[in-house]
Amino acid sequence: MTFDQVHDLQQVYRLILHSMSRPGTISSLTDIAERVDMNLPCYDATILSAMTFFDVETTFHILSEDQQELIEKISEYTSAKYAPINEADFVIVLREDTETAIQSAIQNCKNGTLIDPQLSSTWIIESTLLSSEGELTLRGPGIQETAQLHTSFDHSAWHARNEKTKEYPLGIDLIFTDENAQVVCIPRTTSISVMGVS
Amino acid sequence: MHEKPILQVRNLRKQFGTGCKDCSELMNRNLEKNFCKSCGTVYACQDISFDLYPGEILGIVGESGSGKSTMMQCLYFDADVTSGEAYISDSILAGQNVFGLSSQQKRSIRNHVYGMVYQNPVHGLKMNFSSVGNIAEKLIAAGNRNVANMEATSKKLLNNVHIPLHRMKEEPRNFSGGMQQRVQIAKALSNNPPILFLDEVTTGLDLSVQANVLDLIKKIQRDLGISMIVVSHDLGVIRMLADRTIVLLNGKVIEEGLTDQVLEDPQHEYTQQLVYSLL
Amino acid sequence: MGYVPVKGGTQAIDASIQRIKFERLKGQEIIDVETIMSTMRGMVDQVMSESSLYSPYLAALAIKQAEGSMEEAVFLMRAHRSTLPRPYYSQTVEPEKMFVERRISASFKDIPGGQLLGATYDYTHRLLDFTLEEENLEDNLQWLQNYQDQLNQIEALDEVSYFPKVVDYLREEGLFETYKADNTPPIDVTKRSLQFPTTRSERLQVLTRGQTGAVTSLGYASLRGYGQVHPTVGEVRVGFVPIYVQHPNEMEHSDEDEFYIGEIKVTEVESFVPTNVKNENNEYELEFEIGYGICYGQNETKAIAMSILDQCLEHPESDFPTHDEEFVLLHIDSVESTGFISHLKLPHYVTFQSKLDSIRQVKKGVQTVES
Amino acid sequence: MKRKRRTEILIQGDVQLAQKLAESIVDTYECREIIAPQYGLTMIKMRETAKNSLFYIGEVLITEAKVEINNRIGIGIVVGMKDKLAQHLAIIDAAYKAELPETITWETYLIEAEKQIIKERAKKQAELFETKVNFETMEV
Amino acid sequence: MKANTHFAFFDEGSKKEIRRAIMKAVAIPGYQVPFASREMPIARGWGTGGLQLTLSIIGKSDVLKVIDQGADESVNAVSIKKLVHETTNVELTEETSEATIIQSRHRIPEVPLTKDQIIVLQVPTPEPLRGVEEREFVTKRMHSEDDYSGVWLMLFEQIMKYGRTATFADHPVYVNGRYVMAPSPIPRFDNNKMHQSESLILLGAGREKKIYAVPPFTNVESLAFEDYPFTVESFEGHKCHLCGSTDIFLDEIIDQQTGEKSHQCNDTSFCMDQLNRKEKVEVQTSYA
Amino acid sequence: MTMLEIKDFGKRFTIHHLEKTMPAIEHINFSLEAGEFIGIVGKSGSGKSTILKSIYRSYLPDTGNILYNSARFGQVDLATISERKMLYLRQYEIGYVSQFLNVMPRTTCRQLVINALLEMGESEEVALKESGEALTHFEMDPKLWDSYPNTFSGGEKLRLNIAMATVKNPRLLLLDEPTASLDQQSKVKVREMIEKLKNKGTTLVGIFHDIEFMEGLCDKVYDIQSRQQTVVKETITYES
Repeated sequence: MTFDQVHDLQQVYRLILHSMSRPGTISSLTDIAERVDMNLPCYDATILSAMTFFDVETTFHILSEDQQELIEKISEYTSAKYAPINEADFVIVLREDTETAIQSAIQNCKNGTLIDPQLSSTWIIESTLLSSEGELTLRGPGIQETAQLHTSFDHSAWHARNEKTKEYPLGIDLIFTDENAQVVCIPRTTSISVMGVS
Repeated sequence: MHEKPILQVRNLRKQFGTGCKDCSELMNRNLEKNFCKSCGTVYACQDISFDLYPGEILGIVGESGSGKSTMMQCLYFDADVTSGEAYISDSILAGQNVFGLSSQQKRSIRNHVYGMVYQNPVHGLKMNFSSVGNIAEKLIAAGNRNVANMEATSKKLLNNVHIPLHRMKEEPRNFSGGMQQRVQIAKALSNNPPILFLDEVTTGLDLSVQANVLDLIKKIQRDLGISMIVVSHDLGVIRMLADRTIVLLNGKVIEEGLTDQVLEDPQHEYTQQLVYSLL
Repeated sequence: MGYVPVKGGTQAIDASIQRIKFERLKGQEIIDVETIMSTMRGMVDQVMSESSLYSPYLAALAIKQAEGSMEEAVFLMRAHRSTLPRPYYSQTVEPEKMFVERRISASFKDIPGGQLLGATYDYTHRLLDFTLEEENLEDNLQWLQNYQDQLNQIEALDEVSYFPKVVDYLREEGLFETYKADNTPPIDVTKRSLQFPTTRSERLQVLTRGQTGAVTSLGYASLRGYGQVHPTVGEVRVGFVPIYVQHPNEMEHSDEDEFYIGEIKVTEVESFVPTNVKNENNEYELEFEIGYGICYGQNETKAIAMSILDQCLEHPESDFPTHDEEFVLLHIDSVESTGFISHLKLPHYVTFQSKLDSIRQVKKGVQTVES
Repeated sequence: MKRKRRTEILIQGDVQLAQKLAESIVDTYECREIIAPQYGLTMIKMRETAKNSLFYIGEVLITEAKVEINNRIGIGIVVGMKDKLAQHLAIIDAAYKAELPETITWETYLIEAEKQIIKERAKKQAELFETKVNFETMEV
Repeated sequence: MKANTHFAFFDEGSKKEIRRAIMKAVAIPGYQVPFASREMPIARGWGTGGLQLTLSIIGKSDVLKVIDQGADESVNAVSIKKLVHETTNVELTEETSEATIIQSRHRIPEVPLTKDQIIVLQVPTPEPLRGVEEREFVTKRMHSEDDYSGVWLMLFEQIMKYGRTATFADHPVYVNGRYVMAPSPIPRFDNNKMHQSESLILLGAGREKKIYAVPPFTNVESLAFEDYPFTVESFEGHKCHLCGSTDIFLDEIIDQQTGEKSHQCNDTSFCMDQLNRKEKVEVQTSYA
Repeated sequence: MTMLEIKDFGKRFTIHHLEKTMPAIEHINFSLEAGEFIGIVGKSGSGKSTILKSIYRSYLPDTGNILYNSARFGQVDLATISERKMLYLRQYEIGYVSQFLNVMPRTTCRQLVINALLEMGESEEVALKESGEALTHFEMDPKLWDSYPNTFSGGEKLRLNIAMATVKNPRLLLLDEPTASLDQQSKVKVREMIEKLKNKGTTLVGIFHDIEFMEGLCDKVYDIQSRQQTVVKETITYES
């Protein structure tokens, strides 16, 4: 059975929506990912997320250099346009990206305005295996009391993210993807404390 | 005595227009009063700096067009500054140029730190809400959520400004100018703001009402220790209220000193003119 | 057994749909879509303009289906529009390229190129023509033949001439500001909801797709003094403009490689309004500004009213509601206004129950106080 | 002949011409239908003459078709619901893209048709000029 | 002319745009995200906002319930259901617990919603500050500055005038302590159902072109003063004359013949459920 | 302890519209110890008042130093001290009394004295009590306590002025021709009041147009004409 642009992407959307509504809740895209045969230098969950949200009206940025081919492929599949970090609607972070690159990109990306907080960037971030047992404690809308999470984002990246979301409603929304086609979301409303770091 | 100003203003500039080669440099601006004849840019405030100390009343005098009202609008965030800084001594805001804050943070300062009494009560009051509602609005903005408490505060304040309580549910649009101004003062004071701005508050009021309002302001300063900036073109008002006074001309500070010194021993030519023409 | 849901709503809807069909069919007359297209030019043009979809055939079909209700016909067209892909954007249409069928100016007696009356109702006397009761195709054909014979006498010109704009002459005189071509890509209000303050492109798009009656009323209000614009019509022209489209993926773009795809009929208006403007020396001068109006088909009243509103909205500093872009732009769309007015027909008994409760509680409170 | 001029002639002139040209191609070459005639919209961008800026007046219904000949894709687009014409235009466009020899011979037909179109338009304009108001003072 | 055969009416581009707007709405609870509302085959004001949300999120395996004023058989609910069904062929239900997507106008069902459900509310007037300020440009700025004293003041003035707040349906709520939101004209009775709800709540206003959301487990407080707490519609002393339920939202019914007033569940599927359950119990007890 | 020391003080006035700069006074030197009373004498127009107003900073001092020994700040130069410190000193340490009463309109006599106390941070209760005492002390008719002072006679205004200045218990009190427009009987009362202040240990600088008045009050006299400071001996009398 081949990948279905209408129905498969609808399912991906609903799963990401479920996770965005419940920060820390991991959703699995495995069934759909099996049908993806695009052979791109990124996780299936990453390209699925991109295909779910990107179209001709959106712009994206890929952090890593030397990813011309991936950029072209994504543009071709989705009609989205590549843009510099400070203009992009979506930012893609691949596994190889460094902490410093992530940190500076977070500082420079679109953060919305108080009048239009929705004009901020959404991040699709590749992580090591996501797990609900982890060093992060999440609180906020969508979470009954607290939730635990593990991602490969390190302290400095979380710090940069927390700085970026300091003046609510400004802030960025994150979608983490992993090798096993799992996704988890951290919207700007989620307060994050890293265990061992106050 | 090491006293810390509650509000520090540094190099506040406000211009209307983009400027041109004849007027861009602060030092050698070729202006007619505050107006560039070449490009039409108006330099309403040109590098105004001053400190406001806790509990004091700082007078700002100058004729119309001197930039005093524009400066007030900038301080209260009704208008954006072209450049400049202002610092409020407050544990949260310490070290931050408040002109550079977001509109959300500025709103919070207006709600919690500032009070404003405009020359025209239309700007400070919702004319078709009740007087008590007007005062409550400011209290609500400052976070009060208790009706009885707000009603009591409003009554006390209205009483202080001599508005008969049986009229408290009336809308200010039915009131005389002096009453409206007193409701506005009551409103501005309701959340005990550490800093209160008063812009030509007695202009256009009857003499007896003027005296009333001035007395009220002085009493508030004494009782609550609120710091105030009083803008007026009326030297009499400034003499009654202000401890220290700044004289503005064409958007620039030309003189400052203790109020009685400015009035009795004015240094600047313009201030002398102003004082000598005092009735 | 148990209780089962009633199907009252479903059944009633089915019956109602039958009933509406019955209303259309019961007179036992059929009007062809082609007949509407040929004989109801005004309605067709108005439906196309308000629905913002140029297709005389679909407009005629919509009119037929809607039994002549403009509101319904426009609605059908708009909804249909949502189902169609939009693969192309046209190249910029320059109105100077119009093949003019009618062109008049109220500002000058004799304009270069001349006043061309074309086809207009303006000089017909609005007397009901009872001969139309007896109209028959045979007579009509005869009339057409005679008319054609008459036209055949006319000597053709060497080539097609295009009309200069009246305003161009005045621009040369410095009475109007000459604007450099502004090629800022327009915003499409169907792709992005209006955000205030709006751009000029958004305003013009909303005005041109506005409901004819609403646009006319508000323009009229400005004339009567609820606005500060009372213009002189510089030029009204009606005619066809050609549409070109660029190839979607050819690498090299040349004007010569564009697709010509056909032409559409529009009414275009430029209104002249004297305004106080500041010149370079910072002094006030009186200058003319132009209000711009345009719409699909021939609908001169709407286009003129639009030109008034365009000029009003260029001067938001005035206090009149006709100068308030939110007031004007958010209230002239046919589908939005008719939809929201008609939604009042929906049941509101939950909200009404809530109101009832609130008012009872207040009354109870008053009684307690009184007793 | 470049596309702009030829599409003007084929759409403004007699539709028979497009049909004739297209049929001559279909008979000799394999024409693969990429997109069967379908309806869509073209958003019309206009320049207004008050401030000389751009805006969208609205959409126009079009019929679109795509045809492939010798690996070259031709597009036919025409205002209105004209399935046949769109298809013919696509074939002709593909023929030009594939540089088929027939296209050279078409030149004369097209130029002839163009003359006819101009003549008809000029005549139509002359007819319209009957409604022109004459303000010249007459000498008697 | 060919009819539209695309799944869920919309082209994929339209769905994507709405889906992106929903994501932002979830990330900024209570904030009205503007979107390019499409013209639908039903009229503006008749649920085009809700319909666009439903069509953008719905998939083949969804089970849809549509209610209007609490009733599945309300004509507008039927009409919307029909439209969605014709373009998606999804399963329809009247049983609240079976539905995965519930589109509703003016009510939140009486049965608590679960984490696997999404409720889509149709909103006629999404701007809670409209009564305070008519200009959209200004209300947007007020939201941006957290400037809500105006809407509180309206409540205060009501207390001054009537001795209590006198709001009807659509009583404004504070979402996540930041945005004041119009909960759509649900009765005050339903406001509390939004607070810490298990299901995702989406709200769509087609004519006003806004989408907003309340994620699950989010604080939703009805605006009220400490000493004048929020109150819901009172049905004290009344019960459903059919199923006997209390503590639910009731419709007032006037008997045509006698002119007598009685009460009945507004949520029709809830009422039926109660009746069936009661019958089952009766059957069981009669057998026992 | 030296309370006040004036060193080579001078003051000029520039009148811009006349394009003139006029020296009012130059090379003034005197000093006084805590608890002393110095009288300044000189012809009218000789600049006596300029000195006092400069000490109080109603005039901006020009040249020289005005060294004052502040309880709060130690020794300060009033010629250059910051405005805020000067305000503090006016509030708590230095009083100034002239024949003119410059007060908030429509405020009662008693309230004015209360306000002076409240400004120093006294509680309302204390202020009420002390204001009564002060008014009694300076023999203000209780009938006048609750009326507006704009109708008061010169003597009454002066007594109110002194009451307002002295309730603050100033360390240094400047008396700028307080008796200028008073009748003999009132003058006597003022003299008694000054004696009372002196007895309380207040340091005083005074200008009086009639020298007689100062007799027996001043510890020192500074003569502007001669730029001489003299210690007053009880036997010495001055010409007018």
